[in-house]
Amino acid sequence: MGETITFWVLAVVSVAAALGLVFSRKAVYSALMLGVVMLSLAVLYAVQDAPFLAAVQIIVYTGAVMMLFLFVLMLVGVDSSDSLVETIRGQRFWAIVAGLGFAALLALAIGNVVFTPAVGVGQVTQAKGGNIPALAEMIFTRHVFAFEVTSALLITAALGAMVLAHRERVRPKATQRDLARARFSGPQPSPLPGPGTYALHNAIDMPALLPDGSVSAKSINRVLARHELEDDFTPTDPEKAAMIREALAKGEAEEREHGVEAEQPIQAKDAVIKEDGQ
Amino acid sequence: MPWLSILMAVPVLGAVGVACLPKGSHKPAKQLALLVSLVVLGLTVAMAVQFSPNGQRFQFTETHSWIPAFGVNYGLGVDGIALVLIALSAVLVPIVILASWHDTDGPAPDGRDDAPAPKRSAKTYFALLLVLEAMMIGVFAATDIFLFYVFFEAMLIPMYFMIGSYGGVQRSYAAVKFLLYSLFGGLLMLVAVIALYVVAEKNTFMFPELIGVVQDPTTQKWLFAGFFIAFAVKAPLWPFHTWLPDAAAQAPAGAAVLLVGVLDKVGTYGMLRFCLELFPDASKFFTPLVIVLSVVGIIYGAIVAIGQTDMKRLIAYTSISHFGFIALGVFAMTQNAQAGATLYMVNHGFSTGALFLIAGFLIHRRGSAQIADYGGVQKVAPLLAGAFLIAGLSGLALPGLSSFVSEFMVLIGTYERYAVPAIIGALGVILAAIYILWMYQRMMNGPTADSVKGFTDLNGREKWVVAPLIAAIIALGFFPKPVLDVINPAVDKTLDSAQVLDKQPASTAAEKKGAGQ
Amino acid sequence: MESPVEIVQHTGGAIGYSWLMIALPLLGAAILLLGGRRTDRWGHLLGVAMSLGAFAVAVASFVQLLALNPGERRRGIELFEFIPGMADLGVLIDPLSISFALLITGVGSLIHIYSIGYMSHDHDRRRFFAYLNLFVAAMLLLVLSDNYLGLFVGWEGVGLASYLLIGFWQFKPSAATAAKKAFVINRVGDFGLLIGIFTIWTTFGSLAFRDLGADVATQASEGTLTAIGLLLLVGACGKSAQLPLQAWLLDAMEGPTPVSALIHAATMVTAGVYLVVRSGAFFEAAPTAQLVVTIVGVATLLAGAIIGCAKDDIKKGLAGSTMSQIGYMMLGAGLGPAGYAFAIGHLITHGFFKANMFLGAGSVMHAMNDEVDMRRYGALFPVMKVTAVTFVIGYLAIIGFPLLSGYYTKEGIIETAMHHNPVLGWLAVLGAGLTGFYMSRMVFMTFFGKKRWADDAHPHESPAVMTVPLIILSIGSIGLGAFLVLGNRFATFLAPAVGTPAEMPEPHVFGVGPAALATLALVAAGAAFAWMRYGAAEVPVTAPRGSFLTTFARRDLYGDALNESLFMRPGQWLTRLSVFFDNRGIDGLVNGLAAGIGGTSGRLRRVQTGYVRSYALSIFFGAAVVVGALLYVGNM
Amino acid sequence: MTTHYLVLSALLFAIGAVGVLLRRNAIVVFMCVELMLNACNLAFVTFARQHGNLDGQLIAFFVMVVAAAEVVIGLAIIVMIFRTRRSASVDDANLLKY
Repeated sequence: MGETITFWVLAVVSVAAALGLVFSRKAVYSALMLGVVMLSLAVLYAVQDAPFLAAVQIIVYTGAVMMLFLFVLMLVGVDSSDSLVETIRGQRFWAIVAGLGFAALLALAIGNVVFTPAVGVGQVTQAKGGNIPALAEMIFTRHVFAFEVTSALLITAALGAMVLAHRERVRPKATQRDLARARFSGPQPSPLPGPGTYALHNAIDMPALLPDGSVSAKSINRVLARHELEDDFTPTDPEKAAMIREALAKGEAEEREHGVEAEQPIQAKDAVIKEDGQ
Repeated sequence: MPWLSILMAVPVLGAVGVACLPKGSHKPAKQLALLVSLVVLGLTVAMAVQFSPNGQRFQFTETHSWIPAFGVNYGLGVDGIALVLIALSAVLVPIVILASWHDTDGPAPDGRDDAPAPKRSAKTYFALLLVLEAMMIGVFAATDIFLFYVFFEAMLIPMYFMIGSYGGVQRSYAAVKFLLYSLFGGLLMLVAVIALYVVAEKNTFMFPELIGVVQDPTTQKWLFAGFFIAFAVKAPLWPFHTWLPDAAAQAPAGAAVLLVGVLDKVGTYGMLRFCLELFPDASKFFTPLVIVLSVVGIIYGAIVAIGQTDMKRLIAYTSISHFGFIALGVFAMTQNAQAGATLYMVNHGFSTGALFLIAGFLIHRRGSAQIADYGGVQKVAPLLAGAFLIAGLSGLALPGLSSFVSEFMVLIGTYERYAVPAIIGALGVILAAIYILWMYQRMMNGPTADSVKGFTDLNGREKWVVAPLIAAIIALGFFPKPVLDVINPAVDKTLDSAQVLDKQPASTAAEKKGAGQ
Repeated sequence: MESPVEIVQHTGGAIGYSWLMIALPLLGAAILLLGGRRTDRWGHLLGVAMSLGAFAVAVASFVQLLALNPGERRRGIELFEFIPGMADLGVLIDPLSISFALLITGVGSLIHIYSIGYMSHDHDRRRFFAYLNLFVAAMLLLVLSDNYLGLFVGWEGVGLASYLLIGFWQFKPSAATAAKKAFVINRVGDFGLLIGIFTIWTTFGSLAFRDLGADVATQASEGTLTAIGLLLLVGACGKSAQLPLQAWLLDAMEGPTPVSALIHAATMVTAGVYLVVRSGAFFEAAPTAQLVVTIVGVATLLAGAIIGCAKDDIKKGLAGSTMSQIGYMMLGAGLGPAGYAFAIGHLITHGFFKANMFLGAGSVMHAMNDEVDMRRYGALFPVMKVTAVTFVIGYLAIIGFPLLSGYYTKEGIIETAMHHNPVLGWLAVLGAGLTGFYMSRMVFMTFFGKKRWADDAHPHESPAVMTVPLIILSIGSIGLGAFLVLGNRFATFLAPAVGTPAEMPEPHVFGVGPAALATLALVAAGAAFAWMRYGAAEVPVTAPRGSFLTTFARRDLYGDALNESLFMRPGQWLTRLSVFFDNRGIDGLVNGLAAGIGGTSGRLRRVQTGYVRSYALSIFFGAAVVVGALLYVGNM
Repeated sequence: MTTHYLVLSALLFAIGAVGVLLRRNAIVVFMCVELMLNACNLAFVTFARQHGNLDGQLIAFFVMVVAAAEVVIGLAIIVMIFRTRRSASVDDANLLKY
């Protein structure tokens, strides 16, 4: 009896999460929704006496693969929300029609098959002394080649990812002399002010002051600043809040003026490459 | 002595020789091409002399297995009909080479031989011409149906390039149209050839063995349709004819002569040889349809010819009308009609060839093919006008010139079996008089147009082109007996294997006269 | 009722070489044409020599033929096999063909001599003589051939020669159109003859005259024989400018006058009559066909006479009269064996006096520097004595003045016609009256009355080379008729070739029958009326506006207008329609097909939107279809 | 009970598919693909239980392995495209078209 309850609860949760995954505006929310689905599935595996799979699901799939997603999200810009307005004519309508049609078809197919009561894997696992030994015995006897191939696959995947993400060094590694020369030819010879140098505060969200007293837009993390302003976590002292707002405005002005690359904090190395590149 | 293989090898070697001449040697290329074609002519004459008309059907036969798996062999052999057509092409090619001496040159001052560097390479043009000659001989000499089909398709390529790169203003449109039309027909024929091979189950493509093998009438009809449509497109019967005027008008005069003079004859030759003999019952079944198509072709071609303003298009339409006669003769299935049709193929080659070449000379002098641009040429170039008149008169089948004999035999042969088509066909004789004489009057008579004042009469080279053709037209007109003696036995055998019972359905007097013979 | 005798194979003697008659002029034509400018100096002499040579061979053959007794006077000479198994060309010498040959070569040679003078100033005279020789050769082939195919070759050869000669002055557009018109209308006639030959071949299996003797009636049905007769008549009408196909004769006057004299008076136009007489066996076996021939003859006779009355151009007037005289011959030929002798007799006498008048007209034009309008002539008798006298002799002969040649032959035809079918007879008599009127009108306007010359005209007598042939021809037109008709000499001579009628009335020197007297009266009345209108009275220089009948005649009985509206205009319309249909219809279809394929592939191309998601959508639809299919197959 | 599981798996699969079709952000599309894979795994496990044969679970295991490899490569591609184009939208990469 417990199984039906868990099933219905988890079914509703996972479907809701799936819908949330598809229709949420922010990518991060979708990622989390997916995590929820995976976890509910893991539980369902466990319920269907596949404990090993449930564990693998949680550890490998949710743990590793989901986190990979979050990493890339962070790389790509976690705030890149995209509007739900559909650009391709007729895509939305037909997608939904196809989806419903497909689901209906599958349901129909499943519907008209009369299932005998499940045999359950209990009897097989007992013979081998538990689910994992049974699985292990199967993997390493009948499917050993498949297993070896998957290992090769994983290695190649890892290698592939590295090759893809690798950027060939087009110019020689910048030597110390180059860095020194670049710094003094660049707009900002002195090192950027640390968060606290002329900082009035050591908080992460407080902007540092430039020698001429103006606020340094580059010293704060724009994403955090924006969150604070939107969710009203700004410091009670109006003067400090004004400084954050000023830094944020200055950053966006610069961004508009210089185009996108102003967004990231400039590393010296890039400056060298940019100059030589000109 | 493998005559036929030699006859095909010499032009191919000649073509290679011409092509390999050093760059820019236009004159030697032409001279070599002319020499090669004359050698081929000599060989053909030597072969023809040894041909015994009443000997066994296929002579000078050679059979070497080519693709044993399918039973395809390199089978060559020549009977009366094929010999005559090979002779026609062997005679026409040197004349065409001589005539298109300056076709590939730039707008050379007319008549003079030392023309400036040609616009397009003369070497390739004359090499293509020789390759075309080899294929023409091949297609008539092939007794293996597969080999015939190979040559049937291969012939298109040199002609495509000759029209495509040496033609008039819309040459590419005309060349592509010509190629697509013929390929469409050719593919249908390929299906029929394969089907025939399968149905016959004799694991051979040799034509003599496949005669009358296909018994079941429905397959016969389908195979006949496959072959017939290809040949109807090739020798333009009425609905499939629109490619010919474009191709002939845009092609250079020499290529147009070969296109109309020999290439199209493959269509009617194919009907006579393959359609009739391989599928006798289907041929009899389709005869009324073909007769209607050819009679429509005769009248339609003539009427549209009257309405033309472009000289070469007019001549092209006249040959559509003449092909109507040939097809009528082939499918009337009487001795006179078929012998007349075969003779017509030869005569048409000479008369329309002469018309095209002389039109080519006129266009070379004036630069335009429009009839309206000429007027009163007779005063300025009497010899040219005289030759044009004789060629035109042989076009309208004036007795004493060659086409009359064949047209008379075709019509009298058709009349023996089908009276009404013969009468309607004979109407074509009147229309022919109208379109030829009207063209002649607008171009040659009347006051000399100023654009025509600068015309020079036929120069030496051109005389050598026109003289043999006119001589052939007059000789065949007065004394066609030698050619007919070669054709008659071959036609006789064709009709036997086409199971035509009453070859000569004349009344009692014929027997009496026949007995007296 | 004696039928033509059997043709006997002949070798040796002059007849053996009779094929030379055809070969000599042909050779002459070939030399002159191929020779080109080099033969200009002596070209015309060669032409005349060849024509005279043919005449000599004709006379020799004639003499040898006379030496044979009448029974074997049909000699066939085998030449060569033209189309194996169908027809071999050969020459047939029999009284009919030899009389034609004599007429052609005789009158032909005289006209050759005449042309030397007439064409002296024309710089390509050589080409003219080449064409004349070609014509004589073709005409001889027509009359001497022993089978229908040879006859047909000659038939069209003559058509070609007339095309070349009418359009001799090619730079004149009117001459070129007239030549084309003549050839095309002849071709329509040849079409009929061609179908006739096919029918003969299909029903009798042979084209040689030898096999188509009198027993033809037994071998074929009445219907086919009538059909053959009518088809041959169509051919004859085309060539002899009889009624349905007569439009070309008047335009043919564009050619030089010797051409009109030789071709459109003496020889070519009579080819139709020869054909009808030669295929007498068919016509005798098909009475309806014979009736049609006579009707056509009489109709043309009257039409020609009416046209003759209204024409001011002397050559066109003579052409009208030629048409009407051939109508007489056709009438005679249509009366069966009884009329053959008179028809061919009239043909020969007509050949002489019509050629005489044409050449006379030629010498008048020559003198009046090529003026053809008779209203510009007048009172030429004193100035051109020889031409005038010969012309008057010809005039008297043609109107049937007693004792002259025209009287006997035309009288014979009218007599037999009256005897055979009175209606036709009296129409013929009316025709004779009209002939009397218009010929007198022509003579009075030209030679008598007041001078109406153009100011720069100063006529003079033509040189001897032109007047000598005139004199010879006029002598012929005096005595020839009597010589042929009296004592049935010509009828008996022709008998072996064309058979003899049941009973042959003995012609008398001066006909006193009712028809003869009536004709004489009508002729006299016509002449008097003409004297009253044109002789005595003042002839206005410009043609007055005539009554309805005169304009009707001036427009050649609207023959041309009829042809124009019935054939020319619909023909042009049909041509334009079919050219349009060909360019738009069939070509349109083909190009449309190509454009269609191009269009669809253009649209299909648009499916590749570039968006990954639309591809994903199509994949998803594909998956859905597969699942559906599995489901369907699963529980089918 | 088996039909319930299968219907759930079908539903999840369909939602995943619709997600792939509708979303423009490459990473979200990628997540939807992962969701579809998981739906399949659920079906496999259900069949394993239904037929009492461990193969279902084994297949699910292999699917996870492959999914992992796929995610690695997919994300590497997305990063690479992002680096050159500064946008992770699926619709921007539409140069390969008519």
